[in-house]
Amino acid sequence: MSDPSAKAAIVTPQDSNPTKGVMLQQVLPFALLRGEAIAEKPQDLFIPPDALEIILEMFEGPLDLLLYLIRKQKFDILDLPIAPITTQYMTYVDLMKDIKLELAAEYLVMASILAEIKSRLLLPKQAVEEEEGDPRAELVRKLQEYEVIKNAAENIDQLPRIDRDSFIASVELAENFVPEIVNTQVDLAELVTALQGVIKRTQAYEHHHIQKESLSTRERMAKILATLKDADKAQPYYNFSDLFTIKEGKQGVVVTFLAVLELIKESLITCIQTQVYGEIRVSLPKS
Amino acid sequence: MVKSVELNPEKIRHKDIDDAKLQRLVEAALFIADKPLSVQLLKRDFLIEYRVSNLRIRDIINAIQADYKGRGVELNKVASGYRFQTPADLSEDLAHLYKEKAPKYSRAILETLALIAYKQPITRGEIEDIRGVAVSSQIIKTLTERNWIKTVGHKEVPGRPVLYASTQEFLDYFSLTSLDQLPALMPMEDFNH
Amino acid sequence: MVKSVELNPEKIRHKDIDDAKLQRLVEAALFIADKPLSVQLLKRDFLIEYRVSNLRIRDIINAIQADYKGRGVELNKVASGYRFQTPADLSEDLAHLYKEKAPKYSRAILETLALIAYKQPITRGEIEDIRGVAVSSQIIKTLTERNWIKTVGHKEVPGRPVLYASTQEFLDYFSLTSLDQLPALMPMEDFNH
Repeated sequence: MSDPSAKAAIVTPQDSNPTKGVMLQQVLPFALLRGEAIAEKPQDLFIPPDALEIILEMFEGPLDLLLYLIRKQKFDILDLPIAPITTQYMTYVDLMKDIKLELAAEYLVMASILAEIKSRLLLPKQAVEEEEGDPRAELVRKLQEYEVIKNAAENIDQLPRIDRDSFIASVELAENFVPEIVNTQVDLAELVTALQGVIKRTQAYEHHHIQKESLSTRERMAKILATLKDADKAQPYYNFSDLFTIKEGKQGVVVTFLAVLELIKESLITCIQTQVYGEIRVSLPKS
Repeated sequence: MVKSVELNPEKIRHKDIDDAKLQRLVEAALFIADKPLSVQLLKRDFLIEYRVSNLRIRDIINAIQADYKGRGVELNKVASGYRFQTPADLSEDLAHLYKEKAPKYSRAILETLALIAYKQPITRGEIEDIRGVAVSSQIIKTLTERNWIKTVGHKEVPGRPVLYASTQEFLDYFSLTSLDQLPALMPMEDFNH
Repeated sequence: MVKSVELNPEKIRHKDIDDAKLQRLVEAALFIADKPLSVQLLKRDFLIEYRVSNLRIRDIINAIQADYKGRGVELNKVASGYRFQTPADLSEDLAHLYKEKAPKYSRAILETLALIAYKQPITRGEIEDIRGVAVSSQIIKTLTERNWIKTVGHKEVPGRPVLYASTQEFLDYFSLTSLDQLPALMPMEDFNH
């Protein structure tokens, strides 16, 4: 059915504006219908001379097709000549059916709307107008509304676009760049579970308890060691009495004292008394 | 060595920064970000340690914009913030290398997009009514995947159809700052009968 | 519009371009390219229509490099060409944009941390004795970098091993005011002996 010579005249789909269909000279067949070339243009019908199937596929629906017919023939949309428009519309629909184009149902709905308007216009004018005004009103409004959107879509297509009309600048990060690391969250319960795991593995169930006091002592031990470590450079020792903070009260003094004893026992610190009843100097052991 | 930069609350907004350094930092941030940056985003993501006002950031942005006038890239404001992009007059020289990157959109997609942009919020049924044809699911999918449209609720009519609206990414893509920058709709003549 | 520039031979290197435009074009090309651009690549991909010498392109690149000295981005030469990069001194401030989640802590890390917290001061050897396996340097490094453990001295035994203790940050992180707020463990071996 499709003649290669006709195909050659096809408007490419990208060039999607059907109004660009150029009127060709009589030499070429104006359309192909049932394999036969139609050389003559029907009197009241405007059909672009390009391959019909392609053109027809370009319409976005019945409103688009109607608008095309109206604009092409410079009909006044506000005074729509229903009779010729209906005839032409039906010709198109028939053509679409003939070339077995998959015809959207909307085209047939529109055909019946047009037929209905046409028949109502045939009624005596007065009767019609008294009842519900001009029967074309609704169709005209729809056509206008669609035309506004069709036009808006064309405008959007013309807006500057990224990667077509403008390109986004970007730069690389410096070689020394390191992303921020979001630290792993740890739950106190995880810590306890971990320790209990260790305990189980040691398989030594001597029922010792970690007591608050002993923990405090161990904490104080660490604190004293840290203090002595800092002191080490400026002054090689700390006075025993300086390790105590009076504000902590009796309990604090006891904890510190126990810590010092434990540290001595574990050989983590050394205590030197240079004279009897003199200040005891506490320091980290000399290596 | 990977440095772990754990921001504790004390480190937030505690440092002073002079204009010269601030300008360098904002400029760098705008260039490395993979999306337009608003004043808020700049402050939240890049300047978290510094004590800076929105007004000062805006002044710095203006200074950068002035600096880049007439150069190979310019700092533009789009819907979701500021970004560096090439000026329109260079596009022809730059485009041929990237032509395949810019997809073409069918009339069906553009008309659906236009309806959503201009008439939002709008249902699929309303779009079909105006266009006079069914809107395929593929069109909605394409527009949604491009992040140009989003659902913003349901219309309280039988069936509670989804309502669509346009997104900031839609405006960004077309280099618009807001919906009112869309081309004006053509005026409709009155059908006076 | 995208021009499909199937460049016919006549269009190659037939146009003149002034220095100002050339500089803008080279600058734009360097900013939008997704890889470093050499003089040859610039000439082939972005300047094909223009009559320009390599020497002139190099001069323009030098001019751009000078322009961007001390700004938020700089033009650097790398092995395969030139590319814009953020200056090294801004990296720390820019780090906030890209966040990476550190991997979850292994059981080995948690056990080591727990032993240091409950049994401080403690040596690595003591931890290994209790756990029955070696403690890798990586574990100690991770906990030290996190500022959860610190060294508080040496144990006076052969080899003078380092003694570890927990830090104030450790307490802060777990919202504890002192170590005795750590949950008491029920049956617990005295690991000291």
